[in-house]
Amino acid sequence: MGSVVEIAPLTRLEGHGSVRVYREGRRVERVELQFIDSPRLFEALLLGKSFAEVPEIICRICALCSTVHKVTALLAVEDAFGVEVSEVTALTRELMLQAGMIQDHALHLYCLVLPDLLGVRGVAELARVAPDLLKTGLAIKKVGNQITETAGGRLIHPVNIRLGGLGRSLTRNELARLRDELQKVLPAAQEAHRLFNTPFPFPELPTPDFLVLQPAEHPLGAQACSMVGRASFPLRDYRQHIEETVLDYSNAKLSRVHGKEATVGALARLNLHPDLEGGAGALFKSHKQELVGKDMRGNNLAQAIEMYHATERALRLIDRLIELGPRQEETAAPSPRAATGCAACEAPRGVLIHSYSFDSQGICTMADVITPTALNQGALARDLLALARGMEGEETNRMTTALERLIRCYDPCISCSVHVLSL
Amino acid sequence: MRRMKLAITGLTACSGCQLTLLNCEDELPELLGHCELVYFPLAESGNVLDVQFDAAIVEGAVSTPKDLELLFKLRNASTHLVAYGTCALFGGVAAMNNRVSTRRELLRSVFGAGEKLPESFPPVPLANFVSVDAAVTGCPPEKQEIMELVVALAAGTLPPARSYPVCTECRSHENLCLLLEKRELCLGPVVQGGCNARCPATGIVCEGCRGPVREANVAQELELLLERGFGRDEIERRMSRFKPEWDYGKRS
Amino acid sequence: MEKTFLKTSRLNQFLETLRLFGELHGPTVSESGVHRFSQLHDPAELQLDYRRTQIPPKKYLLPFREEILHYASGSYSEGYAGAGDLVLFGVHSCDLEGIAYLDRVFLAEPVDTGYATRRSRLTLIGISCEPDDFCFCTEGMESSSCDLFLDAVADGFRLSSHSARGTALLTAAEQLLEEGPPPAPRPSGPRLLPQDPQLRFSEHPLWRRFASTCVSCGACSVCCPTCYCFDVREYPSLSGGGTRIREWDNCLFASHGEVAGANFRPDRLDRLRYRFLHKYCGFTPLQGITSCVGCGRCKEVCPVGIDLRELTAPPEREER
Amino acid sequence: MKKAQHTPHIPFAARLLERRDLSEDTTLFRIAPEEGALAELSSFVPGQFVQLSVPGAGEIPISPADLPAPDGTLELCVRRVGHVTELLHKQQTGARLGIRGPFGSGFPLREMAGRPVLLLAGGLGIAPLRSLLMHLLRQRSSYGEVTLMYGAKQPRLMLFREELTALAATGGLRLYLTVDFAPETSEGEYSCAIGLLPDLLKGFRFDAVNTYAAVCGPPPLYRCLVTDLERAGVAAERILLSLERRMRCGIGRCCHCALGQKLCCVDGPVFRASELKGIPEAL
Ligand SMILES: Cc1cc2nc3c(=O)[nH]c(=O)nc-3n(C[C@H](O)[C@H](O)[C@H](O)COP(=O)(O)OP(=O)(O)OC[C@H]3O[C@@H](n4cnc5c(N)ncnc54)[C@H](O)[C@@H]3O)c2cc1C
Ligand code: SF4
Ligand code: SF4
Ligand code: SF4
Repeated sequence: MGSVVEIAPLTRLEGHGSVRVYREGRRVERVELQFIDSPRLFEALLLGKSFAEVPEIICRICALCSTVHKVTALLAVEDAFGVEVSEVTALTRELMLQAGMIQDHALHLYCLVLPDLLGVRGVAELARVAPDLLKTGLAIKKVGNQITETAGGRLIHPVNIRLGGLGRSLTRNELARLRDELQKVLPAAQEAHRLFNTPFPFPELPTPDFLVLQPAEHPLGAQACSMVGRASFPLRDYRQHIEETVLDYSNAKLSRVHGKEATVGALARLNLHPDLEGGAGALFKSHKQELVGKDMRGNNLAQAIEMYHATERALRLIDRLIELGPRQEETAAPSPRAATGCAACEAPRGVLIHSYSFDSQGICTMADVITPTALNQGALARDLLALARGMEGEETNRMTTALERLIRCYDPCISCSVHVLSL
Repeated sequence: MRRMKLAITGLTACSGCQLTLLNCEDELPELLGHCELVYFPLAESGNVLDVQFDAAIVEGAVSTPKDLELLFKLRNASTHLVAYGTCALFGGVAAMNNRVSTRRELLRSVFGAGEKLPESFPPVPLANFVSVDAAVTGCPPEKQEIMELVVALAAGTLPPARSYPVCTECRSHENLCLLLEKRELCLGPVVQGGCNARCPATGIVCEGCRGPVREANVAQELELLLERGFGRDEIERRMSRFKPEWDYGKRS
Repeated sequence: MEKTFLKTSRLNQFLETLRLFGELHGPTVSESGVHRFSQLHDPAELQLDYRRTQIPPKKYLLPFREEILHYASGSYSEGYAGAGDLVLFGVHSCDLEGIAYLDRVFLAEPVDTGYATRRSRLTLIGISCEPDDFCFCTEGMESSSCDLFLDAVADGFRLSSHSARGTALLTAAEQLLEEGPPPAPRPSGPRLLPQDPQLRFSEHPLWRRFASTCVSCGACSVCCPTCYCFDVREYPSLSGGGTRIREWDNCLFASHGEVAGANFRPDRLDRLRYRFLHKYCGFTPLQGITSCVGCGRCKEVCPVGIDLRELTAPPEREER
Repeated sequence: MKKAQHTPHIPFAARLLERRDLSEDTTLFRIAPEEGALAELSSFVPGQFVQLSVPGAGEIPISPADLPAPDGTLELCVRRVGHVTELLHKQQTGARLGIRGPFGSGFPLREMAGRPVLLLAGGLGIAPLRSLLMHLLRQRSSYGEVTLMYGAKQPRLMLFREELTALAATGGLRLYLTVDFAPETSEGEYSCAIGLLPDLLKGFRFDAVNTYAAVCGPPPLYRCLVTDLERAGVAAERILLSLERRMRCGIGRCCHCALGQKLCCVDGPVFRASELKGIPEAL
C-alpha cells in the first residue's frame, strides 16, 4: 500500500512550503518539495514602471534579503545606463551587504537552527532553556540590523541607497558607533562555529555542484558565475546557462545550471573561495575537513564562519569609510535610454541575479530575477530524496525530523523563490 | 499574569512584518515571557491552530484560496485579529496593479502561456473578508508600533491611535522639504505618519508605504504634484505602489 | 559711557564666554541645508545671516514628543527628567516674542513643571534681523523678552541687557566689550493687532479656497512659534507600568474637535476658522491677544501657499 | 500639610472599591482616592469634573455622579465608548486608578439658592446632574421646587431608576421619566412616559421667571431644549448647560476643548446659554 507522509507547513524558515514523501511500503518512491507562497508576480508588476521605481519595488520581494535585492537591482539599473558610483557609495552598499549577511545568518542560526540542536520548538522555548545563547545570537543579529538601519535609513527595505549614490552619507559619529558595536560582538561571532559544528543525525548526502559568483574579492562587481569542474560563464550570458522549468506542484520554478542541480550559498562560497582574509580565513582552514568537498550538512557551519567573516569585513569597511570622511554627493539622475542591464550579488543564501530591460523612456520592458532558493531548489529536492531513501525503514518521526533539519541546512527563502522570470 | 496565546503568520507577503517582530532584539526575551507563540511557523515548530487565540497577528494580503482558508480559521479562533502591515491593510505592493491589469495577465507573464497557472486572485486587504480589530501599518512596520500593540494587548487594551501625516513628523525633525524645496514627488502630506519620516530624513521622498492618513486631501496632493510637472500616470503609479485604490477626488 | 559694544572680531571670544552660562546653541545649517537651532560645537557653524529656522525655539521648551508621566507600582510620577543650563544665541525678535507668548500660557497657574524648569535654565540672546518676503513683522521692532539683545551695526553689535542674567553676561564679557553709545531705543510690542473674532465668519472667498486646498499636512502649526496645543497618549509597558506622553497636536486635524460620537469642527473650514480665532483673536486666558509674531514660517512652509492673514484684508474682488 | 509639592498634572492614586452595572454599557464606579487628593476633592462643586486615569490607557474627564462621601470616596458613572473607558470597564475591584481635580466651574449654587431648579437630563447626562440633584436634595430647604426630567432611549437604558423613584417618593423631588420608545416586551414593567424630553417639557407648567434650568445630554438635545426653555420664559442667563469636549489636560493648555474663545475645561464645563450665543461650535 502506498502512503504519503506530509510535512506542512515547513517551519522555522521564510515563507510557505511543504514536503511530501510518497512511500510504497517501506520504499520511498519520490519526494515532492512544494513552495506554496502566494505568487506576488514581481516580474510582471515591474513592467511599465520607470527605472527609478524598480529597485524600490523589487526589494519588497523578500524582507530577509531586501538589502541585497535592492543593491542588486540598483547595480543592474546602473549597468543598463552606465552609471558609475563613488567609493563612499560602493563601500556603504557593501557594508550593508555584510550587515545583511550578519543579521541573516545570526537569525537563521540562533533563532531557527538552534532549537533543533537543543531539541525545542522554537524561539519562545529557547528563551527559557538557553536564554544566554539566544541573547548572544540576538546581540549579533542586532548589530547587523543597526548597520542596516543607520546606513539604509530603514531596517527592512532600506531607502538610503539609491540610484547613483546615497540619500546621505554616514557621519563619523555614526560610523564610530557602529564600529564599537561590531567590536563588541566580534568575540561571540568568532565563537559561533563551535555551536554549529555538530554532527547530523543522518547519513551522507550527494556531493553538491557548487555555484558562485566571480571575482570573489569584489562583492559588488560580479562578472561571472563559476561552477565546480566547469568553465565559468560571463554573468551577462546567464540565460544561456541557467534554465528554468515550471513545476506543476510548486509555485517556484526550478533552475538548473548546465543541466545540473546547482548548490549556492555559504558552503559553496567557502568551497570556491577558500582564501578568506583575516581571522575567518584561519577559522575556515581549521575546519577544512568538514567543509571542503562536503555535502550540505556543512552549510550551517559555513554560515557561522561567514558571519564572523562579515563582521570582520564590516569593520574594515567602516575604517575605510571613516578614513574617507562623510561626503555630500550629488547624485546625477541617470538619463534613460533603451538598454538592458544585469547584475548579481552573493546574497546570504547564494547567487542572486537581476536583469532588466528598459525602453528609451526608461520604462521597464523586461524583468528577470533568479534567486538563490530557486537555484538551490533542485539540489534540495535531490538531497531530500537521497535522505529519505537513506532512512527507509526508520520511524516516520525520525525521518521527518531529519528532512526538516536538512531543509534548514539549505535555509530556503520561499518568498523570493516564487518570483521568477518572464520568458 | 496569564500568558497570552498568539498566532503570528503571513499570507501573500514578504515576511517583513513578521521579521520586524523578530528584529525587536531588546524586547524579545521579555516579550516571550508574556506570550505563548502557539502558531508562528516562521520561528516555531509544532504549531497548532485549534485553540482559542487572544490575538492573531496576520501579515500580507489575501490572494489565494489557501490564504483565505487560513484567514477564516484565524478569525474564528481569535479574540483580536490584527492586520499587520501595509499588505494586510491596503493590499500592498502585490496589489499595485490591481486596477490596471488582470491577475491572469500577470500570472501568464510570469509563468508562461502554456503552463499551468497557480490559483490566485487579485491581492486584497484582510478587511475585505473579515473584521479587523487592530492595525499596524507600514512596509515594513515600525518596531515601536508592533511592540506597542503587543504590549497593549497583554495589558488588555489597544495602543492609542496617531492620526497625523508624515509631513508633521518630517517638519518637526527639521528635514528639508523635498516637495517644496526640491520639487520631488513626495507623498508625505497624504500618508499616515508614525515612522519619524524616515525617508525624507535621509533625503528621499516618502513613497507612501504606510498608506493614507485619515484626512488625506488626495485631490489637492494630486493638483500639487501636477503643478510641479509630474504626469498623472507617474503620480498614480506612485500612489498605487502600496494601495491600488485611491479616491483622487477626495478632499477631506 | 557703558561698555556695551562688541566688535565683530570679538564675537567668537564672546561665544566662548557664553558657554560659561550653559550649553551653547544657535542658528546653524543642517547637512541638507535646513536652518535650525542646534548646539554650537564650533563658532564656525554659526549662521548669523539666517532668515528663520524651520522649527522655532519652542522645541527647547516644549519638545515635539515628551514623556510627562510614568506609571509604576500603583501610582503616577513625574516623567520629566530635568534640564541643563542652555544658552540660546542669535534669536530674532519674532521668536523671542513667541517664547514670551508661550510663557504666558505655561507659566500661568498652574505652572507647567517641565516648561517652567526648562525655561528657568534658558538664557536667551536676541539679535536684530533683516526681514524677507515671508516676514510680516513691523520692521525694526526689537523684543525685550530676552536676557541680552544684540543689535547688529556695521562693525559689531550694540548690546542691551533686559534681565539680571543679561547684566551678568555683560559683566562676564566685560573685557571683550568696548564703550559705545547706548543702543537706540526701539519699539517693542505685538506684531499684528488682534482681529475681530467675527471675521472668521466673513464671506471672504478665501475661506472656501483654503478649506479645499489645505492638505492638512500640519506644517504650519508644527513650525509656528506660538502653536502649543498637544495630544496626550498613554502606553502600557510589559512590567505592568506605563508611560504617558504629550506630543504636538494640530487644530487643523479632524481629531482635534472630536468627542464621543461627534465632532464639533467636522469640516476643514470649521477648523481653519478655529485656527484663525486662536491665532489672531486669542482665547481664554489670552483673549484679545494675537499670538502671531510675524515670523512668516506658516507661509513659507505651506505647500499650498495658505496665508490666513490675507483674510484680514478685504476681498479685492469676487474670484472667478 | 501633606504633599505640598503636588503638581496638578500628576494624578493621585485611587483604588476601585466597588462597581455596579447600571446598564449594558454604563457602570457606577466607587473609588477611594488617596489621602492627598481628599483636600482638593473636598472643594468639589456639582458640575465640576475630575480627570480619571486608567493606567495603560490614559485619562478622561468625568463629572462625579455625587459629591464626595464623608469617607472621601467618590462615585463615577461611566459609559463604555472607546479607548480609556473600555479598559476602565475591565477593571475589577481593588484595581489602581488615578485621579486629578476637581477642575472647571460648577453650577452657581449661591445664585440658585431659594429658586426653583429644573434638571433636564438626556441619556448619560443624568450622571453629571445627579451630583447637583443630590446636593439640592440634601440642602432641600435652601432651594425652591426641584424637578427632574430624565429621558432615556429605552427603559433598560434608564439609569438610577429605582433610586430616583425612591427619592421622588419622599416628596422632595418632582420626577418625570420618559423613554424614546419602549419595546413591546417591556410593557407594564416600567411606568414612564413614552416620548422625547422636549415633548415632556412642552406640557410642563412652571415658574419660568424664577427657575434655573440645568441641562445635560447628547449635543442635539441642547439645541432644542435651549430654544424651548427660552420660549417658555427662562432667561438665557439661567439656563445652565454642562458641555462635553475632548480634554487632554483639563487645565487649559492642550486646547482641544475650545469653543469659540472659551475653553470648556476652565470656563466650563457648565456654561450659561447666554454665554454661548454666537458660538456655532458650542452646541
Ligand atoms: C466635563 C466632562 C464630563 C464628563 N462626564 C462623563 C461622565 O460622567 N460619564 C461618562 O461616561 N462620560 C463623561 N464624559 C465623557 C467622557 O469623558 C468620554 O466618554 C471619554 O473621554 C471617552 O474616552 P475614551 O478614551 O473611552 O473614548 P475614545 O477612544 O476617546 O472614543 C470616543 C469616541 O470617539 C471614537 N473614536 C475613537 N478614536 C477614534 C478615531 N481615531 N477616529 C474616529 N473616531 C474615534 C470612538 O468610537 C468613540 O465613539 C465627560 C466629558 C466631559 C468633557
Ligand atoms: S519632504 Fe515630504 S514629508 Fe517632508 S515635509 Fe516635505 S512633503 Fe512633507
Ligand atoms: S517616510 Fe513614507 S515611505 Fe518612508 S517609512 Fe515613512 S511612510 Fe514609509
Ligand atoms: S501648512 Fe498649509 S496645507 Fe499644511 S496644514 Fe497648514 S495651512 Fe494646511
